[in-house]
Amino acid sequence: MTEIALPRPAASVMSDPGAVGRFGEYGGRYVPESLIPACAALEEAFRDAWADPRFRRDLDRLLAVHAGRPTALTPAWRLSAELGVNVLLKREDLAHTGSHKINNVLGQALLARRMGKTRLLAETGAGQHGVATATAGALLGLDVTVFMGEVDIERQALNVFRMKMLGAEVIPVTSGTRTLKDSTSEALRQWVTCVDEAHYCLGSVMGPHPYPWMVRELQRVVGDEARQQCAAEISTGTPDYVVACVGGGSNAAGTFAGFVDTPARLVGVEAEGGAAAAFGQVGVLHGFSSYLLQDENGQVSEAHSIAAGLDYPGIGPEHAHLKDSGRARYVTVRDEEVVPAVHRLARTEGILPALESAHAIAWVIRAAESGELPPWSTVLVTLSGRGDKDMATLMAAS
Amino acid sequence: MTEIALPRPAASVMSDPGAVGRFGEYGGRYVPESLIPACAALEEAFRDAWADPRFRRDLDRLLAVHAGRPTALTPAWRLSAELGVNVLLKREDLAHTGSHKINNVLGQALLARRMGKTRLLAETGAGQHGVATATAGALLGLDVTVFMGEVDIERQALNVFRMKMLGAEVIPVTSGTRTLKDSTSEALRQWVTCVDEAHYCLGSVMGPHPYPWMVRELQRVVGDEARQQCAAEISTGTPDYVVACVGGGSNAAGTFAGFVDTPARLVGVEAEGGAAAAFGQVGVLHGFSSYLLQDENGQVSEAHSIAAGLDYPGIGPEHAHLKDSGRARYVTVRDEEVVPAVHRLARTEGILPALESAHAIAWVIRAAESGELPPWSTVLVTLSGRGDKDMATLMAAS
Amino acid sequence: MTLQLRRDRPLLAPYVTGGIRPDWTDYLHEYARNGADAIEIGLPFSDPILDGPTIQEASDAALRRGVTVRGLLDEIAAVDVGVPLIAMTYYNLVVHRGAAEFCRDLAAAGIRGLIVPDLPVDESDPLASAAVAAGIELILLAAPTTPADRLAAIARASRGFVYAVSTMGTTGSTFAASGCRLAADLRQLTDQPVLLAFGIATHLDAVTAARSADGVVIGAALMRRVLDGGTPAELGAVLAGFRKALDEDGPDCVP
Amino acid sequence: MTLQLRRDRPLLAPYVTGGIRPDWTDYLHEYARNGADAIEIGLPFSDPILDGPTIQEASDAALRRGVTVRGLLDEIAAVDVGVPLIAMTYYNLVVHRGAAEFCRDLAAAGIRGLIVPDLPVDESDPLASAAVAAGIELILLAAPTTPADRLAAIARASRGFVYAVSTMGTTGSTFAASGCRLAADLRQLTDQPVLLAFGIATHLDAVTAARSADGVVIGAALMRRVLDGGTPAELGAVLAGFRKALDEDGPDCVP
Ligand SMILES: Cc1ncc(COP(=O)(O)O)c(C=O)c1O
Ligand SMILES: Cc1ncc(COP(=O)(O)O)c(C=O)c1O
Repeated sequence: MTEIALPRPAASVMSDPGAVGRFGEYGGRYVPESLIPACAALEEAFRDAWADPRFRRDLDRLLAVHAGRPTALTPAWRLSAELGVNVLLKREDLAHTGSHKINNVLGQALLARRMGKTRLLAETGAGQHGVATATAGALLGLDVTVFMGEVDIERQALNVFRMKMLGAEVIPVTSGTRTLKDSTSEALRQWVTCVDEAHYCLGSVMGPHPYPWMVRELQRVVGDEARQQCAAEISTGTPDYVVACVGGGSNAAGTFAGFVDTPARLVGVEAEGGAAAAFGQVGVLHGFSSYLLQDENGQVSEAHSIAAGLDYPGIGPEHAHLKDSGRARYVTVRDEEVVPAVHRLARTEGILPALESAHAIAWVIRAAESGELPPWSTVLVTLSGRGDKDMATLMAAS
Repeated sequence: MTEIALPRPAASVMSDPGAVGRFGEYGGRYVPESLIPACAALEEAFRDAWADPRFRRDLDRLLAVHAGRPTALTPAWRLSAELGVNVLLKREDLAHTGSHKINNVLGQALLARRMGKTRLLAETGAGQHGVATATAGALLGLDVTVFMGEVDIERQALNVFRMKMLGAEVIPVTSGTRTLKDSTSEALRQWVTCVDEAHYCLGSVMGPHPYPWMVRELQRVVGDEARQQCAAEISTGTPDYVVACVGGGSNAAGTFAGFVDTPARLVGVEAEGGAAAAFGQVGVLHGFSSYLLQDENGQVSEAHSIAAGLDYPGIGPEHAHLKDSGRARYVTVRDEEVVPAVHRLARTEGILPALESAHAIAWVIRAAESGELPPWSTVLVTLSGRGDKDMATLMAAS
Repeated sequence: MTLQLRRDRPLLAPYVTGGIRPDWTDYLHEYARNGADAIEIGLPFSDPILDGPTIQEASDAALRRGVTVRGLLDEIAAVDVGVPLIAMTYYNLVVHRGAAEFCRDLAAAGIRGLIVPDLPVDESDPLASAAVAAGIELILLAAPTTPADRLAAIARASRGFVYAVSTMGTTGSTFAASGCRLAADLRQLTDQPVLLAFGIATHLDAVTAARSADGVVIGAALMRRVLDGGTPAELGAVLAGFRKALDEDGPDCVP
Repeated sequence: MTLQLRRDRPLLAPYVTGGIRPDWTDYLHEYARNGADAIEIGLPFSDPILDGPTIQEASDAALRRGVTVRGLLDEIAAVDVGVPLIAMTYYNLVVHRGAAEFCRDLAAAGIRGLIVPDLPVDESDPLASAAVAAGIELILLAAPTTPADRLAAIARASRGFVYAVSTMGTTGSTFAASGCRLAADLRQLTDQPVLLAFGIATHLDAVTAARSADGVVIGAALMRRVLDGGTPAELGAVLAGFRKALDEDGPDCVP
């Protein structure tokens, strides 16, 4: 308890970052001049669409009839009993394609069509965002090209096959570390060559303005739904803690957005090997400024996590601001805590969480067991995805 | 069109099969005397629970907060445009654990607890029902033992691992063909030895009375939801056709139950290599009488399908009755039609169906393209599960 | 030619899986010669849900040899071993042929009784009528968990004898004393013989069982030996041992 | 010591990745000796998002050799090649060091200009001020898709020259005639030199570009040769060829 500062007033946080795309000092639009008009056009199109009730209605309908929203809010009965805190799970693992990534992607694909684009580009690490983009492309009749590091292609052969089944082209990225960071760079490079017909469908709350804001807005459905569901489920109306894992930070941003104006304490959980908020320094990568893992010379460090989706050296700029402002707190979890957390949730609730999501569970377990969470406080955890994709990793780890 | 008889009055079909558990001449309770008291106790317990609003409320809540019900009804826009018929998909692929199997299993697990049982036994082929049972066991604190043929254990290593992660014990079955048929026999044999503490959680609308009826009732949530959703989605209120794949027949039975008293034409789609309704003769296996694939000497034939979940030589007794009464029609689809159907749905709707479910899609494609389905008729298809489990099979097939 | 079992000694009914070896009918002769009062012949079925590993293995082996009910009945018709023969099989084989035809076929082959382990008394009417018409006896099974009212119904409806399953398990399970109570209960309900079956593997098991029942069926214990290569003569010798043990009696049934 | 480029001939600005080989500064000498009017030195960054495969490969190779900005600047400070040196790098290296310190370091090493491809004009104020304070020029980039108002702003804000990206692509893309229009437009907006860059690989490309612009930057085409083992002397000869082609002029810009 003692460590946790009381939440500050929320007026200035999680609002519209304006034309400059700033969250406090973070964010911005650090891309080559060639991409500036495309980013500006995207911002304009998104502002226009987001204010258009018809666009919102179309998206809401897609999310409902195709992606299966609203997703359930599950009281984790047995885990709660074991831990002595009330754990509620927001079940993004039940969304179509198996994670929250679909929320963002359906919104961007619909926007791309509205802008007259015929193609989607996407970067992917574990393949979840790639699969989601391929899905949205198939559904809305857009060609999809996914950039994926050669190393990840090997590790995630099944997701590569899923993307191909969905009609997407998967381009191996052979530069740098041949993982997510490099596939993001490559997607940006390729976007330059086809800005007229292609929309770059970025997978998290990162990249140049308007992406961090747009993706947060597209993911806020997670938090908005959860808030409503909590109001029905919890006597006090809102949870005491709201916890989500943070890779780029989209599931956390979407969740936090629903609770930022409540007294709930917001906790973002990073993988220790990719903990930009915890261990990073201010830097600029992939179009935005934020906390970034880098070496003493300013070269970007490779992230390392058992969860491919957390294997990114940066963090969305709004999270950097939430951290500085004290409105959210960022903690880290080690790989060794994650696998037991998967097992624990599987055995208590019959739910196999994604390794990414298991980071959030692992922190809740640790904080409950150490007494950091007050007895019978209410903890909302966003379960960002399902663990099916991680079975091979877990088999190797066991 | 010409082939399809007009639906008969539905009064006698899909009702309570009474104490004898008969659907027309099919069904019954053909089990060793040792199991009769357990079956009778189960029937009594289910009748009691099913009439108890508190049980229904508990189950409804579990289905909602844990399994993610209601599942979406998705208009398949692009496939519909291509085929010239209105295809609506009931999305059981979005249910927790990835198929409709969870509906049945949560009901039986809740019932088992009500009966004071501490263990669940289950048979499984592809592993879907085993995973669902392991899930329900974890959630409700029941030990789970899953019987699985040695051949299937090899083919479905990932699902075996999922079950173990969920805390279930998986027992290899080495007798007979070492597949689903034999694991069902073995589960029945083992149930004899532990009827007092164990509930046998059967996975489809088969087995001795009350299973075919009970499982249909537990799966009717699929049809009931779909009916309500269709009423909102379709101008005429009900679809012209209701289509589902048939292994044992639980997703089809649950779906049909919602529409049996409407003018909708009901179509069950079997795998050609496991088509008991199409090619079977009347027989008795695993406790019930129905259509059954058998050789000229009355030995049960091995079923063969690319979809492990349709690899069963029998069909639920109620389906045999629905066929005889003309209320439903049963058609077959070949493996060679199934893989293209998966690809087609993936590319048009961004949905990777389970190979089982793809049988229903394949028939709709064939019937639409042959002109058998009238232009712009409305076709509800139950998508019983997601295709993630089948990626290895599809990779091998491509 | 009804199934009339002698009542002057503990009954001994050994089992053999039909067609397990080309010379399988020799087991019938040896059983008869060494003290069997009736012989149970398994007509192999692909999915024997009340059989344990041994008899499953025997059934599979016979089916792999290509045996059929028709062929087995022809072989049976050609032998006369001097003790009543009883068929044991699963209900699908009956349904497949048709109950009336099936029973007529058995009768024509000289078989006097029929045991169908997956046909409980509630479902037995059609086959019982066919059996009566064909002049064979439909023998019903009772189990340790069978409640009193059902037990009475089974005792009433069973013909030839009552087949008491000693244990909650499959053929080849360990013999359980629960069977002794079941047999004793059944004998209160019927004048027909009550034979205890399942798991009778040792002389002690047999003698124990025979103190409560009118006799025993020995199945898996014999078939294990057959599968291990035991010749008809060797199995005859084994049966003679059981005969002797039963006739000389032994220690009490230890509950 | 500002960045004052000569205006009496088509400008030729070759590029080299700093630290690509231990003897990399020899390329500077050879470039200068063979007709370079300025030299662009890449300070390698781990994630060069506007570079194509060749310069990515060069950056990776240099980083694998362990080069650092600090070390490279020390090497640069130790040479005097007689033509202006311009650093090209990505913004994170600036932020990491701090814009003021970074610019002072460059100036101290004798570098006169700085190009930061991921820093658009809208975000450039902090670095521009630091550059002014340190006495170096911040050169801005323009692209074929840059709208007129932005083009004017870039032309106004860029110092030393304007860097016109010829094509919608990365370094090493194929040269596109769109660049000629861009250069022409820019020359309407500024008196400063306009250099066309990206994809200039052949003499024809260079001459075509130089008809619309004040000169060219040649990067990937040279670095490909360096990566293939080209010695400083060999690269000097290549540059001399470009110098000659530019000075003698050639065919028209074919749109
Ligand atoms: C299941 C899941 N959770 C979380 C993440 C991390 O992304 P973010 O931090 O943007 O939510 C990923 C990324 O692939 C993911 O697949
Ligand atoms: C996805 C899916 N669909 C269908 C089936 C067939 O079962 P049923 O006919 O009982 O619905 C299975 C069985 O495993 C399955 O996994």
